[in-house]
Amino acid sequence: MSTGGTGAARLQLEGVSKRFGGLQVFKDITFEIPPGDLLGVIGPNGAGKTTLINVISGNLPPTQGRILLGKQNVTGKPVYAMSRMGVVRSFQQTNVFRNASVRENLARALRFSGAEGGSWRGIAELLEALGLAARLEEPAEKLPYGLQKMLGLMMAYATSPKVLLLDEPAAGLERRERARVDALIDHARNALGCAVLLVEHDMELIRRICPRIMVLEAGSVIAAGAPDEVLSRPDVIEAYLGPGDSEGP
Amino acid sequence: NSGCELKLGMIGPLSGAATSWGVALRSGAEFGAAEVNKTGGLPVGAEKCKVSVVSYDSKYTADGAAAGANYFASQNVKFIIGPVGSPEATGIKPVAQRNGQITFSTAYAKNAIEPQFPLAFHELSGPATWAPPLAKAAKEKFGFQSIVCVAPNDQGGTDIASVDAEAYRAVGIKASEEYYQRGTTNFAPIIQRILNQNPDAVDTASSPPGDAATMAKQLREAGFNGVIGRLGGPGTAEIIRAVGGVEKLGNFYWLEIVSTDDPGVKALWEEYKELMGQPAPDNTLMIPAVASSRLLLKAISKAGTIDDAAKVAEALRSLPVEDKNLGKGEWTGQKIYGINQELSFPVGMGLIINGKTVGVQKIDTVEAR
Amino acid sequence: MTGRRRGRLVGAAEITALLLCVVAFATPWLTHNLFVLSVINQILIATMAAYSVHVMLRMNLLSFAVPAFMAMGGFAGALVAKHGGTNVLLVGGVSFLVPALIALPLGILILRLRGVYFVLVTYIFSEILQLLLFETPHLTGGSNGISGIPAATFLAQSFSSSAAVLQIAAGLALVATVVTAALCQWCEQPFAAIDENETLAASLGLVIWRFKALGFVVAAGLAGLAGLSLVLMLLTAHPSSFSPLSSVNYITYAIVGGRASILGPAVGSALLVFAGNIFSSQGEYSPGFFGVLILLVVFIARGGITGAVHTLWSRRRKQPASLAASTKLQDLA
Amino acid sequence: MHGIISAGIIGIGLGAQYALLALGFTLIFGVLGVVNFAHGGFYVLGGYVGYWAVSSAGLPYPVAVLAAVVATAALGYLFELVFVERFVDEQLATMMLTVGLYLVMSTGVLAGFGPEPADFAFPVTGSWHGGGFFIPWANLIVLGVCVLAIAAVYLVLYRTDLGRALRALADDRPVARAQGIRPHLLFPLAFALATGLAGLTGAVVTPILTLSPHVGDSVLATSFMVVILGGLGSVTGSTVAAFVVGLIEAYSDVYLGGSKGALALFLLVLLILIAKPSGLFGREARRA
Amino acid sequence: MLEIDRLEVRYGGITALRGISIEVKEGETVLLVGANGAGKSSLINAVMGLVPAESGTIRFANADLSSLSCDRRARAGIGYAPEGRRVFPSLSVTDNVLAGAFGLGRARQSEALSWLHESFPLLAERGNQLAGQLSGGEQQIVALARAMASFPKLLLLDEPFLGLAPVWIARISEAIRAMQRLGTTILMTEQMARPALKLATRGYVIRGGEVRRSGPVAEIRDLALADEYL
Ligand SMILES: Nc1ncnc2c1ncn2[C@@H]1O[C@H](COP(=O)(O)OP(=O)(O)OP(=O)(O)O)[C@@H](O)[C@H]1O
Ligand SMILES: Nc1ncnc2c1ncn2[C@@H]1O[C@H](COP(=O)(O)OP(=O)(O)OP(=O)(O)O)[C@@H](O)[C@H]1O
Ligand SMILES: [Mg+2]
Ligand SMILES: [Mg+2]
Repeated sequence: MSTGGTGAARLQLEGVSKRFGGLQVFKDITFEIPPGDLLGVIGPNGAGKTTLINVISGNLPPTQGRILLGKQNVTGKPVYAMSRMGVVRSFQQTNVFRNASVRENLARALRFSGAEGGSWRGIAELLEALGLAARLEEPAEKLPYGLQKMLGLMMAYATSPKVLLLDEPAAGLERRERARVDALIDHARNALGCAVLLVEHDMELIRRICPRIMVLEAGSVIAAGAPDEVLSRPDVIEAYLGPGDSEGP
Repeated sequence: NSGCELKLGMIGPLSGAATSWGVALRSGAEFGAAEVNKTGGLPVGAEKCKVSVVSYDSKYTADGAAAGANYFASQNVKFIIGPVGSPEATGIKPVAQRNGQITFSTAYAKNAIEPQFPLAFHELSGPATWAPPLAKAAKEKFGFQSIVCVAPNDQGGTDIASVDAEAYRAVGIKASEEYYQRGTTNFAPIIQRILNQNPDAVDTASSPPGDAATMAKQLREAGFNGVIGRLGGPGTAEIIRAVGGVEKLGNFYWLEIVSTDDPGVKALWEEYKELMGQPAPDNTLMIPAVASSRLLLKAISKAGTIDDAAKVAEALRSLPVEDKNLGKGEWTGQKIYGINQELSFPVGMGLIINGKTVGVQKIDTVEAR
Repeated sequence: MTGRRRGRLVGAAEITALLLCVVAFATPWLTHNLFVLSVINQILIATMAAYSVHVMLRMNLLSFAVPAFMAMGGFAGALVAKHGGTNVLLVGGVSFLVPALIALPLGILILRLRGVYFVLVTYIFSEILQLLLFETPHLTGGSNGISGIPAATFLAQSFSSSAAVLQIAAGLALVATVVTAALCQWCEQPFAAIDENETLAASLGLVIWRFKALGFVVAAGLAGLAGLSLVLMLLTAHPSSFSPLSSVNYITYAIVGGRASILGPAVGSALLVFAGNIFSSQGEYSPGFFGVLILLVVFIARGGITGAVHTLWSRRRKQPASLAASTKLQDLA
Repeated sequence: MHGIISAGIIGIGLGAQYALLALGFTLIFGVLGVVNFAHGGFYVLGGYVGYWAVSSAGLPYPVAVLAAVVATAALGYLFELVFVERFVDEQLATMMLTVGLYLVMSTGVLAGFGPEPADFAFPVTGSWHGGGFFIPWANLIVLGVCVLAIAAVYLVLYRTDLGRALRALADDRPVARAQGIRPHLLFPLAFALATGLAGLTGAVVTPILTLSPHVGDSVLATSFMVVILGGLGSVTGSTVAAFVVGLIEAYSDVYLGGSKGALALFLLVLLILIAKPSGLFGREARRA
Repeated sequence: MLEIDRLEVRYGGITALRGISIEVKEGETVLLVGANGAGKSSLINAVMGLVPAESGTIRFANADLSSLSCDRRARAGIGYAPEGRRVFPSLSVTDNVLAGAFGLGRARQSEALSWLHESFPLLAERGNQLAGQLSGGEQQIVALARAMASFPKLLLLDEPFLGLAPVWIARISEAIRAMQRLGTTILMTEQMARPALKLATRGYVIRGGEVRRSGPVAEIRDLALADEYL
């Protein structure tokens, strides 16, 4: 296993805003994630979580504000540059190279990232744990949904990121497989020293692994702090959890 | 002896916008062949050869024509009527020379024939030959002082319009040139540009018939009352139709590559119909093709070989130019191309004056040679 | 470069393509039939041009710029041969490099465009180049082109006969095949990734524009070689040889041959150029025959000719294919 | 000043013609994702059917136009059903099929009508003159037809079930089928609609310009340029782009000359696309 | 209403459903639970006609579906919200919903639209936006509304809660209940078992393409929430 941690870096957002024409998606977001830390981001649908990830990862330029990686200002850098500097995202909808085999998918992640730390050795153990090791030669499109999702996560991981942005990694996964997401995140934090930003609607998962969370609503942060504390605030319940306790799978 | 077979090749555009020219050329060659076959074949040495025509579609491109020459070489075809256009002539010259094939092109290119290609012949006289006398005649008839020559921006246009313009200037007419992109369908902006120059006359030079017709029509629609000329290509019928009749066309003059009102030429259409069993194509380019096929066959007979192009070329140059329908002509070209291999017959100038057809006058091109 | 399958041999398709060039080179010793030589020469030219299309198709980009780059290569080669020197290596090098160098800045501008937008821009580029040829008579001879080009030479030998011209074309095609194969091999994974999912590839760190630009530059160079061979065949550089609409032909060759393998361009060009020559002797119905042929091939051979053959082949040999796959397990870790 | 206005009038005339041309092309291309290389072929065929109906069958011109629309639509319907339908998701294959069809069609027209331009004249001649300007009546009629056709297509595409269904099919065929939409019925219909429009354009425009078997070649390039410049699949976009192209062409041709004008037009279109990579009205629908 | 008998579905070499039999009575809401890859989506897609059945029969409203194409089935009264949303990205939100009500006639369409606008105000607010630009959860709403827009007799919902915030799950559940009140029969799959179980009347536990357990919700609740069924 690689020691990873050496290249770890802190992700910092300073007053970042994004608007699409007339629609202000979010405004003045400020937070930081130190290496090895995990920040959970929750919020109702359409709150701007995916857009936030898009802005950090370089898929979209921010309208305002600065994004810092360590001491370096990385605002507005293109996606591949962000990725090469170690800021890598996963996708909300399964996103893999459907015509390529699982192996080719992973090989591409290793090759494209050009990361020195990345190697088959480094990910072999995790592949086993995620249930992908046995299906390396299958075309990705033939995998069941859950494994495609795992593959997508695994590809982000294989680039040896410093900052991992996960967009609903557990959505659509069946309960037991969600534990594998936990394992992957732990791995990223501990083995690679990754700063992780996790967007998720599964409150059980959030409660289980997030030391702190942030609630995004209509484009602003309405609460931040430890999960138990935040999730019991009435405004969060009102805006996000809803009256009935329908949470959890 | 029925063993001898002579194949005449025809290379020209048989698809695309210039198809009608290729078809005309082929018909001319076929007619020439049929005439000889009717007499029992072409005497070559001791044999009488049956003449047939094979054709190849050059698509109006240099490489198409070159490929055609090679195709004919593989079929042992040494004598080619065509190609038609300038790009084709450019493409075929070196290849045909290499293959030992005689060509008879109709291209108006400035270098349609050249001294270094002794096997390349020219089927009809080019703009450098007929433009000066026609420009002079037009000036005498209509008395205009300024003219704009319009043509497509490729070789098929520039090589003619520029010569036309030069000829007008030589007789003291203020001439300018306008080139449009080939493929233009609506000429309204070009017409506007021409009208902005306020010329007395407009010459559509070698624009394709359809283009020339549209231009003539749009000129008249825009209120242009001056003279329209056409020193370049055929297509008078289309122009008259497009404008809506001779009356609306007003003043118009055009080049006929042969003097079509001559009784001899007129007779050719009848002969064609009788011999071939169908009407001749409605395109005068057929006439020089007939003349050059006849002359070529005569030369082959005289040289007594169906393989040696150089020998036939020699015979061709030495033959007097005398055609059954076109009358007397001559070999020209020395002054313009540096080689005397252009088959020249008198050309014609067609006239419509004040909305009335005057007919085609014979124009002697002797001065320019 | 971890994880990439190393040491993989050059595939059967690449070898076949190279062999075909060698055979083409040898034809003058097999036959003197001028038509055969002429058709093979045309096929070689078409194949190089279709390679140019093929390289871009690997990245899911359909390029109509082939005639433009052919013209650049052809005219550059013609000018060098006339005023510089006629050595094949010099002329060939120039006709590869000039279009390639022009393609670099151009590519940076237009490779952001995708799908049909890219198609249109490349088509427009071909139109622009054609017009530029007309508008620069001092350099390119304008609408008359450049004629009187001396034959190419190599080691004091002059290539002027049809057979020699063919052999030059075969040599250039061999180079083009090697370049195409090397590029497609080396960039196989990036190209496939760009083809399938650009967003994902970028977010894994692939510098997309770099590969697209590389492909575009090489494609331009390949087209330049094709243009040069055309010019050498005709001994004339004429604008009408590079008409924008002729790009449709090269695209047709590449697609009908099949885009999955490097053999596609060669097979497509061979079939269609040969058929085109045969049809041309059928007079004005030739485009019709050609059209019917295209309809038939596309209708019958899904994925192009090589694609259809491949499908048939792998259907017959399903077992060995999956076996081969499982042996690759060992290069994990 | 006078010249500027005249050129503007000419540009609008060209624009109307281009808009009409582009309409059928957008429909097939934007909606079915098929690049129809035979578009120019249907334009020419429309012209010849109209010509035949007037000159041989002796029908009045409006009826001839109708006949042209029906004939081209029927051929388009058949072609899509027999050939395109099987390959509808493969853009390259459909492109090749239409290339093949175009070659066959233009050869057919050549064989049927000969290579010379046909004698097909617009029944209305003359121009409207006023204030030193003139507009041929025929151009005004084309402008009217153009407006009507655009309005009709716009309504069909954006205000009816049929249009919605077509666009849904183009986006995601299986899911669209699962909504009860019948691709085997609708795609040929859409294709027929589009080729019918090309036929209509041919029957209306060729008598004003020229009708010969190969006038379709340049039609394709123009339609293509207009449609992409406007932004894929946007009827509004391609209409606006048609007038933009028409005006640029008019001004550059008038002030720079035909050849340089074309160069200027192409350069401008190139610049527009570099600045706006998804066309004037393109909207990016998919996102990360 | 829906009877599936010994249905088998294969993808090349992989058998996804091994002779599965399931019944959904009129007005019922049946929930399919099972691990990833158990074959739930395959079953739904087979009913819709999007994947061919290798063997076995599917009967709907006493008619055999096997000879009917996908679109015929839709017109026979089956509504479908596919896995992973699959909205029509280049259609506006309103057009997406109306595409679901294809061929119903203007009156019914506007009726459906106003009903759906009431349940999902988002649809009205964002009516003109392209569906492809919506957030994941918003797209899910559009996909559901599209499936409901034709007031189908049988509604197939493949993971309707995927990616929805808890508060939205409650809202969607409300809309599904409204469908139930209209008498709609529903067959759904869901990984978020808890809220799904609240809606269902009966359930099937599927594993490896076969039915493991079935019964009223009360009976399978514990099983579905526990890990054993894997
Ligand atoms: N390209 C775009 N153009 C216009 N609006 C957009 C675009 N992309 C996103 N939006 C809007 O921005 C808002 C935020 O979207 P985003 O995808 O970030 O939400 P989210 O928090 O990830 O929601 P979910 O949990 O449903 O995935 C949404 O209302 C969406 O419609
Ligand atoms: N297109 C396909 N090609 C090949 N195999 C497939 C395909 N679709 C599904 N499968 C296989 O069929 C099996 C059942 O898949 P299905 O999608 O029905 O499961 P599911 O229960 O819906 O899972 P999930 O909860 O992840 O959605 C899986 O093993 C899967 O790999
Ligand atoms: Mg999201
Ligand atoms: Mg599923």
